[in-house]
Parts: sequence; structure tokens; C-alpha cells
Amino acid sequence: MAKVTFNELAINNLNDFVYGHAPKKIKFDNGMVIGGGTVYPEVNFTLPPMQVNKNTISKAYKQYKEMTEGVCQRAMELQVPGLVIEIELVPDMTFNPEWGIETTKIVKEVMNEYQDKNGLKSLLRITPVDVREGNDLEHMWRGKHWDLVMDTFKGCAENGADLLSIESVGGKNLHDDGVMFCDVAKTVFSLGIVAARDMEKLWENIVKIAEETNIIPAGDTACAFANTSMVLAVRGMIPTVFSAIDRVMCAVRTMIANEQGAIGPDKDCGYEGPYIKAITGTPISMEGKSAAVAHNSFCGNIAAAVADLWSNEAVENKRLLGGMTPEICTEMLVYDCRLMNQFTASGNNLLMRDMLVESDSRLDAHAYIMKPSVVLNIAKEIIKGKTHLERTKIAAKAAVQEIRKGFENGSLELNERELNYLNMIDSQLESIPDNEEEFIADMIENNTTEKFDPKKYDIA
Amino acid sequence: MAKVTFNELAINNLNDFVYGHAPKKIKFDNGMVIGGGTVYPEVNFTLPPMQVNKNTISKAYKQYKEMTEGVCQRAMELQVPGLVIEIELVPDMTFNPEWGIETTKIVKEVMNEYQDKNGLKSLLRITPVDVREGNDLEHMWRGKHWDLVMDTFKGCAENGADLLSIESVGGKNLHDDGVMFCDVAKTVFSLGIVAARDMEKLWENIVKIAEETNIIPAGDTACAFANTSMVLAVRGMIPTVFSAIDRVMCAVRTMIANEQGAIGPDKDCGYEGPYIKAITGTPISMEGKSAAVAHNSFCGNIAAAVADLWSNEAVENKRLLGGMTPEICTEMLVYDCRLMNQFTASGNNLLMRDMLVESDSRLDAHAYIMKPSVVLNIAKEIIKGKTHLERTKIAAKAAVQEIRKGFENGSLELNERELNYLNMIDSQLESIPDNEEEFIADMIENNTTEKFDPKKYDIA
Amino acid sequence: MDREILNELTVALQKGDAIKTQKFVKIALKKGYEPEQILTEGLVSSMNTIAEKFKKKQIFVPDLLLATRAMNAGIFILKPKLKKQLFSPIGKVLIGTIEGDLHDIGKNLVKVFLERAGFEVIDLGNDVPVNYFIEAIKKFKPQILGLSASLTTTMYGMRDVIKALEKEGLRENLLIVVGGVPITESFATGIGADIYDMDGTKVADKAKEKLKCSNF
Amino acid sequence: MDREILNELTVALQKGDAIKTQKFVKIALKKGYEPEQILTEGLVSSMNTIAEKFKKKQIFVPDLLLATRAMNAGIFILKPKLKKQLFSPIGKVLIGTIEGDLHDIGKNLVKVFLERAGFEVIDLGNDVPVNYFIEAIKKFKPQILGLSASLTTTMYGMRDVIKALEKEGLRENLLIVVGGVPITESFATGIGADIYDMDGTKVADKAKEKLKCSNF
Ligand SMILES: [Zn+2]
Ligand SMILES: [Zn+2]
Ligand SMILES: [Zn+2]
Repeated sequence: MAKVTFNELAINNLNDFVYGHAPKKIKFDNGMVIGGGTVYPEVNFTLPPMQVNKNTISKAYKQYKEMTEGVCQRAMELQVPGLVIEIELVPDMTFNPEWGIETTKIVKEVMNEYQDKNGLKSLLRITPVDVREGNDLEHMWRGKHWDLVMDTFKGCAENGADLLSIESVGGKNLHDDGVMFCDVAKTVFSLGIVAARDMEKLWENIVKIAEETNIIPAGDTACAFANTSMVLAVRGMIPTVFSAIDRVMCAVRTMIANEQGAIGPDKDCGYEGPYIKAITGTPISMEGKSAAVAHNSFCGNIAAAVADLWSNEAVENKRLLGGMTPEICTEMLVYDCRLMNQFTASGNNLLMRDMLVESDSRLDAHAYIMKPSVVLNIAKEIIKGKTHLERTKIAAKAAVQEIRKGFENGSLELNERELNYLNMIDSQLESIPDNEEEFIADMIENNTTEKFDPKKYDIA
Repeated sequence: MAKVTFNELAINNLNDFVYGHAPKKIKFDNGMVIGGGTVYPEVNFTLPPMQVNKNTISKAYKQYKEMTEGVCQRAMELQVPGLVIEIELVPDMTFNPEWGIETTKIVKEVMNEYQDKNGLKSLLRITPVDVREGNDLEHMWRGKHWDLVMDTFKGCAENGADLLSIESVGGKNLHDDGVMFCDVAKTVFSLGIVAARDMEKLWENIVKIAEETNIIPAGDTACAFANTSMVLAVRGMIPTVFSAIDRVMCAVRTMIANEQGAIGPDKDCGYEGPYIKAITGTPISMEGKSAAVAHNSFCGNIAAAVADLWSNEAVENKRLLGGMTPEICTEMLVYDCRLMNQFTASGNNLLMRDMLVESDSRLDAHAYIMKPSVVLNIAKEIIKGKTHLERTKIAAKAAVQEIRKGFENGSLELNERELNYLNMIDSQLESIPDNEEEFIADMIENNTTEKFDPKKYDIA
Repeated sequence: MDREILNELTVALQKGDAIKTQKFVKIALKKGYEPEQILTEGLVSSMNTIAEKFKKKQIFVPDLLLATRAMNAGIFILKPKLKKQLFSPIGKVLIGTIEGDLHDIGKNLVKVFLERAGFEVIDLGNDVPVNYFIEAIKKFKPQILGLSASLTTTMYGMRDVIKALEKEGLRENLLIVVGGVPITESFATGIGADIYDMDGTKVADKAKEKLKCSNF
Repeated sequence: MDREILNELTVALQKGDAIKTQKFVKIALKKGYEPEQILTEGLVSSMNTIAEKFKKKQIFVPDLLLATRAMNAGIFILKPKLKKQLFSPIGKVLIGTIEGDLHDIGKNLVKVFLERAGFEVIDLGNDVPVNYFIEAIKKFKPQILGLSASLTTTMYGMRDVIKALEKEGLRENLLIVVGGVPITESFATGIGADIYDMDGTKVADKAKEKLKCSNF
């Protein structure tokens, strides 16, 4: 079970809650310090449309080499104090761990060259794909799929990765249904019970691999969960209040990586990051306006307010007039980071944080629950919960209350449709039984389908 | 000849020199005010690789319609206070004015629809291509090429354009040679004599068309001149001090549009914009980090310091994971503008300006000469010149001095190679004869080639 | 006869209340309404209103889904009493996500809209191998095949499916719709698909329109 | 014989001083150096040093151009005195920018590097129509054709040129290099070009290499 339970906030004072600074900063041998005052760009790039198989894998390697060279070259020309590169392996590179491992080697080699020859400091985050899905999945924690994920982590850890992350998917299918129907009980169950149990098991093992190879178990993201809600909300498919509340609930889930020993920086697309930072004190990676290359959002600025790494999420390798997209994203991120760091250097970082916050927080509920003061208010409640389920329910309840308060005191705009859903979500929360056994039994009974089999999670 | 000569600075005080505010703000019927306090995004998009001809023109129209819809939709969702769209017509749309005119209509129609139905305020800038080049050019100011440019301006002005601009090319061929050899005398001649004469004639006519159609003659850009230097400098091909000095000289040239009656906002890629704003008081459009989609630069942040519109330069219509590139660029610009406007709303815009400035100005000579205090110092000198040639020489000399001062007082880093070129440029400037007649005669004698025929400019 | 009860039915359906919808259908039957009238004036017309509202972004996906569920609940009561099978589907669609691809929210949304438009939809789920598609097409004989891919590395799997169909002689009478985040129109045309659209609300319309002009 | 004068020649050339380069060449001849030695040890070797420095980004384009100009000035003095034509070009290149495209700085840089590498370069300038390319190829019989385009709307003009060459039976013995900001490798391959590169320093190397393995 959980190694650590966070029962206190690592950050209690709003003045200590700012980008670049984290209570538990991480120092690296090359001199980079994440959370030590400087925000670094985290550039994330991927293959353009192409098949990855035996016949094409050498082409894929070549692309990764060129993309890494382009990014390092641009970063060097722009004189960055340090650079993080993230490679989210494509599925075939986890299904064939040797391909993921070779990619890790290739990318790291270029980074080492730039570090040695040009003094460009850099770190490599490797993110295997969580392939534990599909028709032939036997079990979440044993069998072929589990072994592939673990083998990939291990091989990449031994061959150049500095940070390990994953966008894990335990409970995702249930959560998808919850989102489509804005079904709060199902969402709570998928996160507080199913996802939580998977996070414990998964991260216990990732942390072990990282310890054995002496690298950093960085953290997870609710990409498969609250990002689905967020993107659907941005497209007007579901209410933004639902995506906001879902996000806060997801913080409880994502934080389990840290309970198991992950020390940050968590993954860029975890917009729940501010909660992780406030509660655990670990540095976080965030993405916002520059992630428009991957998806739109209503929190392009506020996402930077307490970030320690600043990312573009993921860009496919394509040529635009200004060069290849990975280089272009690098340039954009570098300038954003320069500006934030300049505010820090002149002692005005709190003002910058507040401007980033104020520019977005009024317009959207999801942006609003990322507001540092709101994060601290809610985080304070979350840590009172004794179990992951209880914390998930508290998170939702506190989020509803903060959103309502924000609307009432005029710091958040919500239309009537949104308000209706806020009330609906609130009453759905009320109707979840206090008795956990009863709730779980009821949920298992009504949600066991071919898509969600509790036995694969050793539940029931 | 020139209608107005600017002999005083419109902005004398550093505290009045900031983004969003211009002494000569421009009010539009839809309520938008450029230079009135708010920075608006100016989104610029173009066709992906494709041929434009009789057979494909309808496909091109379809793309423009879709791109405009995507941009307007995203801008509306992000609740922008106002939007500027710029269409830089592709060459075939100036060679066939009817195609440029039809494109203007199509784009404006979508904009009007969004304005009427969704309250999205917007303005359309149309920028015909300056096609006065090529083997069959008869003369810069008469004949087929001239007529095509004028017909395009006229037709677009009558069919939906709100702002007229051009990236004019008079003197470009000479200037190209000047850049490749870092030949200062030739550069001075190309800008202060050849380009200056062309700008007078060209803008006299554009202003006339704008007046007749009751729209705004916005302004020009030294895109074909100092942007060539800037991009070559960023690639390490020529010294950055040359590109910096070239930029300042170009301010004299670009400003001639304003002398002829252009009232701003000048075109985004005119990085000499801060000089235009300081001297003439007209609002300016600028591009920086978000223009990385079109070219890289060393002034991604500082470019925003005194901008009134904030642009992405030009992006080809391609799909990335987050959607089509024009929409993606819109989102990025919107967040940048939101942040700048938030600083203004809270009374901290001067601090934001200084942070934008400080984050870039130390690292590159071209960024350094965009520093507002440096701009005012140099602009003060420029306006002392009696002729365009004299102003061009003063600009170069003052730029050399400011760069040297910056290096000496530690506010600008320059390596030895750059310093050598700075000295070389300085001594080249000294050797330009004071006697203008003599200088011009000498230049014409040594530079008349098939690429540059002074007769086409009625010179000599 | 007062129309009060049909109005109440409409309200219940639009609120997505399946239990009340069933209740009012039963009452209407007792009051002597023809099952056909309850179906068209009570259920179908309200559902059309809901669908219109959704297209105009006046309501959310859950509203649409719950209303659909309520409508189906109402139809469940009516079905045995309808004189003839009013609901013969206008076409049969087979959909699935390409092998190696595990995202299916997008596909699921498209499915909802196709069903709404009167299609019978057979969903093969996600991570579907090429030969599964082939076998299912032989078995179900759909008029339309919907292929979804959300990853740049799996989108070429669509081409593999289309090639396999051609090889098996199954391509000709099939309308192929492809969709997913990375899919562009030119990609769709390039691999030989008929319809490209990512927007669930539009796929159904386009499929209907295309079916009309096709020789199926 | 002291090598002092060759050293001075080297310094003058590397500074790009054409007048001094000519002066020192003349002095060296007077001092009795063989023209061949002045050429190889004085001019060519210093020029190679310059080119190396440029590749390593230790000097700028103008430095390279001025040194080239100085070298050519020196060769102008030496030429009548050389026993045999040492400078037979290693290949003939025809270059030009596609019709409708008026930017040529990129093309000019490539030209400089090709000349540096020993190619004879015939420059058709910019805005070149398809039939001009065809006629020039018939007339000059180059081994290499370089096509440049800087606009997304003109890049397809490259394909037109290649198609016309094929039609005229001129494609086969021609190595085609394409370049320009919007040109990607896959585009280049797609239209049937042999070499794609935007970087002037590399085009020359690649062209040399390819020529070696070709049957020209
Ligand atoms: Zn993610
Ligand atoms: Zn990511
Ligand atoms: Zn431009």
C-alpha cells in the first residue's frame, strides 16, 4: 500500500506558491535544478503520420535523431539555461520495447553531444505508452501487457532516460462513460477506487525500476481522464464545470504516484499539477498556450502560474515556413520561459503569476480551479480524507463549493446551463452513499461490462 | 514629394512608450481602437504548398474560407475583444487582381458573419504582393507591373479591406548585395536613395486609393531588406551588428509611407516599427515569438514591448494534432494579448514592457536596438537629418554608437567577431562622402547591372 | 382528446427522464392514443428538437444521450403495439477503431449520431485487426464502414483495411467514412475513403446524403 | 627560398584583400616561385582554410565572399602563366529560381558554394520559365540542374520543369538538386528530384559525392 500519505500541505502560503520554485526541488549532476527558481522549457515531439513497423523503424529513428538535433540546435542558439526533452513513445515502441529503448539511446546521444560540445544542459524524460488496454488484455498487473510496459521502463531507464513518466489508463473506460453522461458517481468510482488501485500498483513498480537504475521517477498525469473532459468541454460537448470538478478529483489519483515515491516533475499534460505541487511539494511540468499545437484549452496562461517546466504537450514533426515544428515549439517555449525567469530575477514573479492567473481565471471554470488561492483552499480539504475514495469525494465537493463561491462573488463567469449542471453535480454527489462497501458493491454490479472487468483489477 | 516631414518625436518620454498605446490611435466603426490601450491579435495565414492557377483557384478560395472560419471560431470561443486578420496575397493573386479581390470578398464575408451573429469584432488587412520584379519589369512606376499592383489595391479596397499594406521591394536587389558583402555604402544607397524614392511614389498612390475608398492606408515593412539581414544573422551567416544597423536604417525608409499619409498600424514584420511609433506616433503591428512558425529571431519577447497589434507573421494551412495551424496561431496570440492587456488593466504595463525588453536585449544586437530607451535615443538623432539619405546615414551612425555604448556599459553581449564588424561598419560609414551628388554618382556608376537599372527608378 | 399527456411526454424525454417517459407512454396508450401517434408526435418530434438544440450548441452531449436513452425506453413500451415495423433502419453501419489504437470516445460520439439518424450501428470496439473488419463485413453486410484512428502511427492502418477490402472484392458496394484527430481530407482521399469528417453531428448527415446518391 | 611571401599572400587572401593578393602574387612570381606552387600553396590552400572556418561558423558569409573575390583576383594574374589548365571544373551546373519566384539570396549562396567546390555555375537568375530551363540545358549541357523556390505557390513549378525534361528526353543524365524554404525531402522525392538540401555548404558536398557514384 501507500508508502507516504500527505496529510499536510507542502505549501501553505500563497506567496510561496509560484512558478519555478518548489519546496522539494530536484538537483541534477549537470547543474540543472528543477524547482530551484528557473523555469525550463520541456519540448515534446513525435512522429508525423507514418506506420511504425519492422520496415519503417529505421526511418523513425532517423526522424527522432533529426528532431532532437533541431531542438538542441535551436535551444543552444537561444542560450537556454537548460532544456528538458520528453519522448512519449508511440504504441509500437512499447509493444516492441527494443524500439523504444533504441529511440531513447538515439535521442540521448544527441543530447549528450550538445552537452559536451556546446555546453547545452539537458534532461530526457521517457514516457512509455500504457498499452494495458485492448481486447487481449489479461490483467492490469500481470501477463503480456504489464510485462511490455515494465520492460520498456526498465530498458529506457538503463539506456539514457533521466525521468520516467506515464499517462496511465487504469479505470479509463469507466471514466469515459462517466464523462459522456456527466455521471458523477461513476466518475468518482473510476477515479477513487479503480484508478487509485492501479496507480498504487503501477507506481510502486516504476519507482522500484527508477531506484534500481538511479534515475528519477517523475510522475503521472490524468491525461486519459480529466483531459478528455477538458477537451470535450472546450468543444462545447460537456459543461466546463464538469471538467473542472473532474480535474480536481483527478489530483487525488495522480498524487498516488507521489505517495508511491515519485518525486516530480510530474507530466506536462497533468493540469492537476498545481494540486500535486501544493500538497506534495514536488516540482511540476505544465503546458498551456504553446500546447495549442496539440489541443485547445481555456487555461493557456494560468497553466504557467506555478509551473516548474513549461511544455508544448506534443507536436508532430512537420515543416512550416519557419522550420520543423519541434524547433518552432522550442523557440516559443524558450521565450515564454525567458520572460517568466526575467520576472523572477527582478523580484516580480508573484505579480507575473497573478497576471497569468487573472488573465484566464474569470472566463472558465476549469481555469478557475487552477487559480493558486483556489488550489490551496481545495487542497486543504482534500488532505483531510482518509482514503482515496474519501479524498476524491471531498475534492469534488470542495470544487463545487469553490466554483459556486467564485460565481457568487463575481470572480467567475458562468451561464445558466453551466449553473444547472453545477447544481446537478452537487446533488449527484449528495446521493453517493457514505458507506464505501455499499457504494463499491453497487458500482461493480452496475458497471461490469466487457469494457470494464473488475477482476482485471482484483476488485470483487 | 513628401507631404509631411517628422521633425519631432511623437513620443518623448519613456513612460509613454508602451504596448497598446499610441499617440495617434485609430478608431473604427465597429468599436475597435488600435493604439487605444488594448493589444489585439493580428492573425496571418496563407495557402499550404499548392499551385494557384485557373484550375486550382476555387480550391484556394475554399481554403481561405475555411481558414477564416477556423480563426474566427477560435477567436470567438476565446472571447477576444477584437481581431485583425491579415491576408498577404500570393503572387498569382496580384498578377491576377480579380483573384485577390475575390479572396478579399470571401474572407470579409466570413468576418462579417461572425461580427453580426456572434459579436466578434474584426478588421481585415490586405497586403498585395509587390510584383515589381522579374525579367520583364519595364519601370517601377508605370507599365504592366505597376498597374497590376495598383489594380489589386484598388479592387481589394473596394471589396472589403479595412487596412492596406505592402512589403514593397524598391531597391531590394541592391540591398541584397549590400547584405551579402556587409557593404555599408551600398546598403545606405539602396535604402536612402533608391528605396526612398520608390516609397514616396508608391505610397503617394496607395494613400490616394485608400482615401478614395475611405479605408486606412496602414503602412509598409522593411521585410525585403532588414528581415533578410535579420534571418541571415540568426543563421550565423552575417554579423548580428550588421542586421541591427540595417534595421535602424530601414526605419527611415519605412517611415516614408507615413510621410506620404499612411496612418498605421504598419505591417507586422516591420521590426523597425518601434522607430515608426516613436517618431510618427502611429500604432504599429509587431511579431515575435509566435512568428517562429515563419522564421526564427532573437527578439521574440522584446518585439512585443511597444506593439499595438501582435502577429504570427504567416503560417501555412496545415493540420497538427491541435487543429489547423491558423487556429493554433490564433490561440497562442490571444493568450499573449490577454496577458499584456491584463498588465495594462492592473496598471503594471510598464513593468511588463521592461521585462519583455530585459529578457532579450542583452543577448543580441538586433534585439538591443529595439529597446525603447535605445529607440528614443536613436530616433532623436534621425529626425535631425534633412534628407532621406542624410537620415539613413545618421541612423546607421547612431546605431553603431548605441551598440558600442551598450557593449561598453555591459548591457549588451558581443563577441570579438561582432566587435570587429562593428568597427568595420563604423569606418565604412566614415568613408561615405558628405557630398550627396558625388556619392550617388559613384554608386550608380559602380552598381548599374542587369539586376539594378537606375533608369527604372528615374535616377540618373 | 387533450394533448396534455403528449406535452408531458415531451418534457420528460427532453429532460432525459427515462422512467417518466415510460410512465407517460403508458398513460397515453391508456387514454387511447394510437401507438403511431405517440411515437411520432411524442417521441420522435421531441428527439428532433433535442438534436437541433445540440447542433446549435444549446445543450450538451449528456443531455442528448439521456434523451436518447429515454426515447429508447419509451419505444421499448410501444414496440409490441406498433402495427408495422416503423423503424426499419435506413442503413447498416459497421464501425471500429484501427488496430493499435485505444481511444474511442470520438468513435462513440459518431456512433450516437449515426443511431440518432436512423442507422443500425455495429460497433467492433477499438484495437480492431484488419481481418476482424473483413470478417465482420462478410457477416453483417453493412452499407457503410466507419474507421477511426486517433494516432498518427495508426492512421495508415486505415489504408490497410481498405486495401484488404479491395483484395477481397468487398470494397465496391461499401461507403467508407474515416475520422479521427490526425486525419486530413487529403489523407482520406489518398487512401481511397469516401467521406472524411471528424464532427459527429456532420457524419450522419453526410452519410445519409451520400447513400441517397449511391447505387446501394 | 623564404616562404615569407606565400605567408603574406595567405594573410591578404584570408582578409579578403583583392588588391594585396594580386600584389603578392606578382611579387612571388618575380621571386621565382612556380605559378603552380603559388596557386596551390598560396591561393587554394588558404581558400580551403577559409571554407573550413565558414563551415564551423567561425567566419561570416562576407568573409567568405571577399576571400573568394581575392582568390579570383590572384588567379587572374596567374592564369596566363600556368603550364596547363589546372582548373578544369569538376562539373557544370545550371541553376535558377522557378517562374513566379523572385527571391534569390538562397540560390546565390548555393552558387557560391558550388563554385567554391570547383563547379562551373551558369545562373539563369530568378523568375525563370520552364522553356528557358529546357533551352539552357540543351545549350550548356550541364551535369547538374539546381532549382530553387521560396514560395509555397511556386514550388510545384519544379515538378513542371522535371516533367518537361522527361518529355524532352533530357532527364536521364541530369542530377537534379532542389532547394528553398518550403521544400521538404518528401516533396523533393515525390517530384523526382535527386538531391534535396537547403544548406549551401552541404549542397556542394552532396553534389560531388553523387556525381562520383553516377555514370556521367
Ligand atoms: Zn497527455
Ligand atoms: Zn505530453
Ligand atoms: Zn514580411
